[in-house]
Amino acid sequence: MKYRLSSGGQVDRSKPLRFSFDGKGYSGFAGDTLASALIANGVHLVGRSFKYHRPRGFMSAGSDEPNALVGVGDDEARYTPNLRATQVELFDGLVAESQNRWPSLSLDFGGANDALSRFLTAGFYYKTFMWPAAAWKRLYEPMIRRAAGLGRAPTAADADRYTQLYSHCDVLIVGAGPAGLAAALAAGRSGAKTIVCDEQDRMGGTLLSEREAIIDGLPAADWLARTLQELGSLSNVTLLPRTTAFGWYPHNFLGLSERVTDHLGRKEGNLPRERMWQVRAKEVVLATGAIERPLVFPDNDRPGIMMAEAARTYLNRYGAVPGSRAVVFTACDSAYRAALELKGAGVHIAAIADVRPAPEGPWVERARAAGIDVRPSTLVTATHGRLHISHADLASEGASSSETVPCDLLLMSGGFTPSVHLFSQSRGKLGYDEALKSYIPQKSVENERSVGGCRGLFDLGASIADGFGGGLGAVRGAGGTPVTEQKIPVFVQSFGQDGFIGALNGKSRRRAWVDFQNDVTVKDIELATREGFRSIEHVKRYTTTGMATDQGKTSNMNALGIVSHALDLPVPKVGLTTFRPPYTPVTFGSFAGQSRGKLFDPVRQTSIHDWAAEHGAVFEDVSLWKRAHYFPRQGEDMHAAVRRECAAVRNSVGIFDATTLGKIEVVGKDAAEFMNRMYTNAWTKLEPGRLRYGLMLREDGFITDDGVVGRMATDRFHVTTTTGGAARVLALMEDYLQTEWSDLDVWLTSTTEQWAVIALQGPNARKVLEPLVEGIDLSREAMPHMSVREGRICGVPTRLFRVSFTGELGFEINVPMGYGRGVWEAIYAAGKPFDITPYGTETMHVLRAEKGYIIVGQETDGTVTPDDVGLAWAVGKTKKDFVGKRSLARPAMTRDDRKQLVGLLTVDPKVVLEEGAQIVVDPREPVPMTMIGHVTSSYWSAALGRSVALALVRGGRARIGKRLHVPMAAGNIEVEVVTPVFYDTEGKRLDG
Amino acid sequence: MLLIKCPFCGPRPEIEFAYGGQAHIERPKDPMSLDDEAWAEYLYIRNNTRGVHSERWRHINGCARFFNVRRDTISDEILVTYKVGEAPDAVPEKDRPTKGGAVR
Amino acid sequence: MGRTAVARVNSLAQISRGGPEVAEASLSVLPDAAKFVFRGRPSSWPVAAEAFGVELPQAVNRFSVKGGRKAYCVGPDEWLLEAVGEDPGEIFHKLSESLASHSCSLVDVSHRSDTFEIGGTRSEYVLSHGCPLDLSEQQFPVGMCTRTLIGKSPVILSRTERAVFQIDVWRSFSSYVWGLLDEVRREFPSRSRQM
Amino acid sequence: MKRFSAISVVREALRGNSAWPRQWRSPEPKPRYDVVIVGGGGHGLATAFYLADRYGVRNVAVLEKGWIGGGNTGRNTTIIRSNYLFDESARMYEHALKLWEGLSRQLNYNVMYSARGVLMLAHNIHDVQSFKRHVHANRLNGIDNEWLSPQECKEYCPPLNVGGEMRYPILGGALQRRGGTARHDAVAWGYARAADALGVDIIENCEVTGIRRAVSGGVEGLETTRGFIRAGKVGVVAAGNTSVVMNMAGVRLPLESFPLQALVSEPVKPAFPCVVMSNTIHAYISQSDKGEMVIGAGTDAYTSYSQRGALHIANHTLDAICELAPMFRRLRMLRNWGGVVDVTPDRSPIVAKTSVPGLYLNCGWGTGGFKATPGSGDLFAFTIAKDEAHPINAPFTIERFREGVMIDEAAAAAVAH
Ligand SMILES: Cc1cc2nc3c(=O)[nH]c(=O)nc-3n(C[C@H](O)[C@H](O)[C@H](O)COP(=O)(O)OP(=O)(O)OC[C@H]3O[C@@H](n4cnc5c(N)ncnc54)[C@H](O)[C@@H]3O)c2cc1C
Ligand SMILES: NC(=O)c1ccc[n+]([C@@H]2O[C@H](COP(=O)([O-])OP(=O)(O)OC[C@H]3O[C@@H](n4cnc5c(N)ncnc54)[C@H](O)[C@@H]3O)[C@@H](O)[C@H]2O)c1
Ligand SMILES: Cc1cc2nc3c(=O)[nH]c(=O)nc-3n(C[C@H](O)[C@H](O)[C@H](O)COP(=O)(O)O)c2cc1C
Ligand SMILES: [Zn+2]
Repeated sequence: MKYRLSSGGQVDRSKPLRFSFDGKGYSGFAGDTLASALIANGVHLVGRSFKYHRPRGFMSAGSDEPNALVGVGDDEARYTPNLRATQVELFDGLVAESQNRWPSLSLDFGGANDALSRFLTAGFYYKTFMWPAAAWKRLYEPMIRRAAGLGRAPTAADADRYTQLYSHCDVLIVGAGPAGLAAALAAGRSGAKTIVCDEQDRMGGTLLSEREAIIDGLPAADWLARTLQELGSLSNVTLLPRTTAFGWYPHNFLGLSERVTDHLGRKEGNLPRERMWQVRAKEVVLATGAIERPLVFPDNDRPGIMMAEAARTYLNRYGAVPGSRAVVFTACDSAYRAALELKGAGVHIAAIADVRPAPEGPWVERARAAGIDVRPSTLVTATHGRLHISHADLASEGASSSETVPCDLLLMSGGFTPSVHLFSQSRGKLGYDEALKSYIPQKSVENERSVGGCRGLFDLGASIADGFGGGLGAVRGAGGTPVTEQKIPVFVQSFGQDGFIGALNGKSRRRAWVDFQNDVTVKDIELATREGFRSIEHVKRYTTTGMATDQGKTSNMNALGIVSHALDLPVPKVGLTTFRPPYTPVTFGSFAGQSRGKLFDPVRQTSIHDWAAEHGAVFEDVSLWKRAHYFPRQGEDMHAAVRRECAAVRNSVGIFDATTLGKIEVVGKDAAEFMNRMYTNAWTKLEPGRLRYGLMLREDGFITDDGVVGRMATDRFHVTTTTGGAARVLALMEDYLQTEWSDLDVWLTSTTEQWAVIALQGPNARKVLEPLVEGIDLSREAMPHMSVREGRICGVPTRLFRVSFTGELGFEINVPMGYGRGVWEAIYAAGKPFDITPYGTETMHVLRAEKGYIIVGQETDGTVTPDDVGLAWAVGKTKKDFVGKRSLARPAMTRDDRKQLVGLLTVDPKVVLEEGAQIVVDPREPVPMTMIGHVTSSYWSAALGRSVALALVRGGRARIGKRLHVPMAAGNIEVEVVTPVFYDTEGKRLDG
Repeated sequence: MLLIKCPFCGPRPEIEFAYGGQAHIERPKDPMSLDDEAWAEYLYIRNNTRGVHSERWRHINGCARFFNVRRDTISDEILVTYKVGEAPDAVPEKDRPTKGGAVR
Repeated sequence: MGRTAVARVNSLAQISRGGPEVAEASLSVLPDAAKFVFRGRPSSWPVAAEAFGVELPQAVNRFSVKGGRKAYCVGPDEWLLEAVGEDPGEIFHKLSESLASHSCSLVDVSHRSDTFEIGGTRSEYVLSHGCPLDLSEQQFPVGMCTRTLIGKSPVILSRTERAVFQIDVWRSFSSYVWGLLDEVRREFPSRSRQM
Repeated sequence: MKRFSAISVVREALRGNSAWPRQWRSPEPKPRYDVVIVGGGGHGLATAFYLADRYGVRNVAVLEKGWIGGGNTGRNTTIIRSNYLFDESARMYEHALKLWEGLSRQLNYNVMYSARGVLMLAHNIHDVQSFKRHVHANRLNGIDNEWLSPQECKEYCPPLNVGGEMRYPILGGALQRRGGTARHDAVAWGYARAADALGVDIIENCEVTGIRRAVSGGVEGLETTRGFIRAGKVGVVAAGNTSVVMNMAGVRLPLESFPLQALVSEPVKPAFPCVVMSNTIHAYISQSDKGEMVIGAGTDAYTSYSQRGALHIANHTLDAICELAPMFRRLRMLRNWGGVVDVTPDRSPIVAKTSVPGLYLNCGWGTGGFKATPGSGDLFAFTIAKDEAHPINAPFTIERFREGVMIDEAAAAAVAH
């Protein structure tokens, strides 16, 4: 194998793996990435750029890769687009494909865009596609959209699991290069609870491709192994490889994304695909290293042009050789090391073109000594080759002629950009370092410190010392006792700090790429500044530089350099765009975690739920609850079922699960006073053993909740609320109690789930109930409407309400929740002779509408006062104050043209109005029509043999007896306005 | 997710709490005596401070108590937390942050 | 009337049956208990403690145990009193009498919640999928209890042993919380339970 | 202003694109303007444009503390629709929607208004009732909005999961076909360029630090980081920072500023054809013309000016997205950011005169004002130019809170954006 060394690196040559790329089979080794394996197979063309569909190869060997994006997976339920080949770990049977090309990677018709590139400059679409007007929607927009995107979204639901957990530590160390590992040693040995994460499959960072360094007397690789072993043996240290710290959120809270199974290929066991760690760290040590910067020169984007450090990584870590004849183009020393190491592996180094006028120092000398042609002040002015670089033109700076040098590899290095992403997300202050041509961390805002490469320390010894010191500092910051400082001796040839940002050879007519993925060239950025986009944020948005999937890891500093030059402003004056999470893209699945399907939200069920399910109930969602909506029998639709259920209640007896109603026990000697203040009603005179309908307003005077309240004792109220309102009402009560009226002796306890509530309604209700009850006289005289008694039913305790939401004789039987189903079944059995019928919320709604009882949330919508819905009687007129009272006195709340609750009867009794339908006076008025109200509830009433509806109508009460209109798409419906009680207007049936 | 120091339970994650809006807006003792303007002020007008903001939080999924917090709305840094009815100055010096980050 | 009372059904009866056995984090339903929320002015606290027979911890988020009875302090003036296997009516009656002249509130919540236990070497790890608290022994020692969240559900979590936590959860949320922890522990090898 | 056209694009390209002029100038502030607009977001820039274009006021400056469009205009999920419930809001947003439809040509700037349809999903019976109420009210107001069955929702938007296995199954949806999205940045730039061409001075990096009032009480001018600027009238359009600016004039407001987050996925080939909103499970999603899924999250619980938010908010948004479209679980979040939205008690905006003569206010658009940009600009320009509200914005006063005349779309339907 020409491009694979026979030894060296961390791949396991005894474990060959088969994989395919674009349908063609290849082989690699365990330990390879898809990128290193392809390189070892001599494949460099891996993708197409976003806009111009330029052929692209590997630029880097890490998560900063802008070009080599692939789709991975042969199973649609596990297909993932846009993965960086440099991060995809090889496994046997891996299937990958290139993206954004048609019909094939080597012959891509989209490449035609490249020829049109001068018309497709930054922001061109804002200037065109406007004529003729209709063409935008039909022609241009579809065209633009078809061209969008890189990979394709999977079309099948994801088959994998994701989990999410919280974690807490003293010290979180992000990055396990030499600096991070040294910090980990310091923190770990000090006994601090430490988490170390690194986004790569192996820990070690730059040490993984280090050949020469001696650390603590050991070759770097051995020191690394020993260090990892020591850390692994400490119970207070958690090592998380394949784990990216993707976001920093306020108060030292970081999100980490661990990739658990992708590298395993075939699924075994039940491990989640990814695990999101949400870590609260007392102290954070950032040891995220630095990213090598490309050089921006003409034609710098061909396959075969890559970062010098990436080439070293392929060579040293994977034994993969990225070419046979290389030109090196650099602005700093480290590329010399790359050149030397590649040469050592048999790669011919055609030349080192160094932009610096007089490069010198040990690395330059070593290169010269090795016989490499080192050319100072030399630029690459063009490159050639259609799908792979074949030549590079080299010219001395300022010279008019150039020399064309054949090569299949061009290495570039513009210096290093510290990875300050997380530091900046933490809102730490950055400062520009002129020597490094980079921003580095200055002042921390959170409990954080940056160490090593990510704060511009590019010397291994210094990084290790810095890391160790940072680890100790973090231990101290977290309140621990650090071990003593330790010197870790390091022998390595260090580098200078040179670097370059901006465009080289800016005069060239050829294009030079800045943001490789988004096809942003120097010309685009210059055009943007010419057109007045001078803030770096505007440049970013106009050109899209830095907005690709790599978020500008390799491009942002160069863009900055170009803008600085174009505007003649110093770099720090140009500023930086904002670093945002995630550091590298994180799957939606990770953010969702376990929260899916049944676990998306709790499914709250009553203790009677299963009975209802067994009896064929159809359920509806009401807040988190499942409620039985209706109980269809064989062949019935909802309407038929509801008709039958309604008739059963009106004629005999029905049974209904009202358990979901919120319940609050209000206890204490000031309970009545508290109720007086919270509800519109007056409570002082309500006797123990009696019930009252309670109405609650928000402080702004609008109805927020209602419910029946029982006075169990002078100092004890059993309050009920709407199903959806339970939590809100309790919170509101607690708010007033704790923060306004803490002098009141009253306490609140939620009892929603203490009580199952069985509503038994209908003329035969008493007869069904009587035999089951002990210790309560159910007779009309002993237990009138709106009273409550305590006793036992079926041998268990009950709070028995005599109350009706149907207009029939009714009881609501509260029993401790665990007995709910048992009592329900007993009542059901006792009701058999009366043909007792279970009914659902739909029937409940019809029955109450026939009686004109409101439902908060249906008749009200947050803009409705008690008087609007005819509940002025529930407002205690003599009370000095209650929540919402003052608001009711505001001018708009007392106007008589407010919308008021009325009944509507369609002139044609068979027509059932649609809920939400709008009401007008004049159906012939042209659109926009004057709407004076809307239908809030509308049903077929079996009892009345006609439809009935409730509505809110402007000045409605004054319109009673008049005709109004409901214009529907299919025609107008005429209605008569009536009082909102349709059935048993005198309320005689309440007594059975 | 903020780390909020409940005066009763100590530092706890934000999701255990419910935000309660601007602090120290007392409900008028006799609302009916207020004119519309003054009542609207109570109901709706808020400082919406850019900077150090006094606000209420309730440890709803914890001890269930309301308490007050001073938070910098630019940095989200919490300067101090204190019980209802207490003045923030009554908070012992040792509980104050010495540098950025949450109170711990 | 002489009929036997209907039986109490635990909300976890169904979901807890026949699930997998996971040694690292086992889940088991605890017996029904009588439970009460007690809140009141300080003068009533010792009275309640005396009547209930268990000291009411004054430190928020601690519980005390005596025999089958427990008192969890879940707020500065709020305790959850628990008596495993006892009749709520009797206890309520007895406590109410003792507290009659005191300013306080006693509410029977015996049926509001059910309780289950998670135990095993990875119980802390499994719980931290959903519970945002630091559950290390330093921060959450044996004897600690608190209201908190597990996923989207409020619970009262307490640590009874180094590797054992109890979760008191409102009935309608119990299958969600159980299901969440069960979903998480799927990553450990499991044996199906012998029925 | 050099007109943009297919011809000019070709001509300039052939000349190496070297002669494109600045899209807007960068003038030094003049000592005095007839009208100064505080806030260079979409609303502020549109106001300036319409002042000059429709109402003949050309001595206008827009002061922007940072870069234009850098506020919520540049960080929103760009959902545009007009199917609001109440007459007042429906009129307001429909006025804007009509302007959107011709905006690119009016501004000679392609704002990429894409009428891809906005589908609002119902997940429970209450949603169904509420959305049907909208459909009926909209029809009588002449606004398109139609009810779709779950199957029709699926046909309109194939990635939707209408299977029964969802925690909150989709029971249907309300579709406004004329609704859609637009390119947020282009809106700011297009207005800036067109306003600039009419003589409006757009002054960036100019923060207003004080509002100077004359003895008479009226506004006299503005203290800024670039010196004092005298102004006949001042229009404040500072979105999340409105309270801060208005405080400078001693005006206190019923506003709170909350973080609101949004995020985008990595770009993929077209996979999501329209805009989908689900208020019940808090998910807002569309695919941009570059291919990212643009996703709106909920607000954080607390007020903040930090332009960021918490991780759990993103979690709760994406769990909802994954419920709606389970194949998107494997897509990846590319970037997540926050804005600062100013929210009124009834979630409706204030576009009105203030108690201070010469001081006008446009704020409170909260989580949903991008869609209103052209309409809001036009109506606010009218209000400033004529010193009285246009009938469409007349209901959107500050006084409504005192009187109790709320325009509470949120309470009525829990709808935002
Ligand atoms: C994440 C997110 C998603 C959203 N999604 C949608 C959506 O889908 N649909 C929709 O219709 N709406 C949406 N919105 C709301 C919408 O973005 C806003 O309502 C709208 O953009 C407001 O525009 P504006 O011009 O008023 O404000 P902005 O664009 O914020 O402009 C205000 C400007 O005032 C400047 N300013 C502030 N103070 C000063 C000062 N002292 N001196 C000078 N200048 C100052 C600011 O810098 C800013 O540029 C969303 C908002 C956010 C944050
Ligand atoms: N001029 C030069 O030649 C030059 C420049 C830069 C660095 N270096 C060398 O780099 C070393 C510096 O060591 P170091 O430890 O600071 O850096 P490093 O690059 O060795 O390690 C950084 C590690 O952080 C990881 N990482 C980065 N961001 C992450 C994130 N968000 N989440 C998880 N992991 C993340 C990376 O995968 C990497 O393993 C020294 O040896 C120095 O000589 C040399
Ligand atoms: C509709 C829309 C689409 C966006 N698409 C991208 C994108 O493709 N890539 C990207 O990096 N950012 C994208 N952004 C986000 C911006 O980069 C940026 O985060 C946002 O404007 C907020 O600014 P800030 O993060 O600089 O504070 C998009 C923003 C919006 C509003
Ligand atoms: Zn607390």
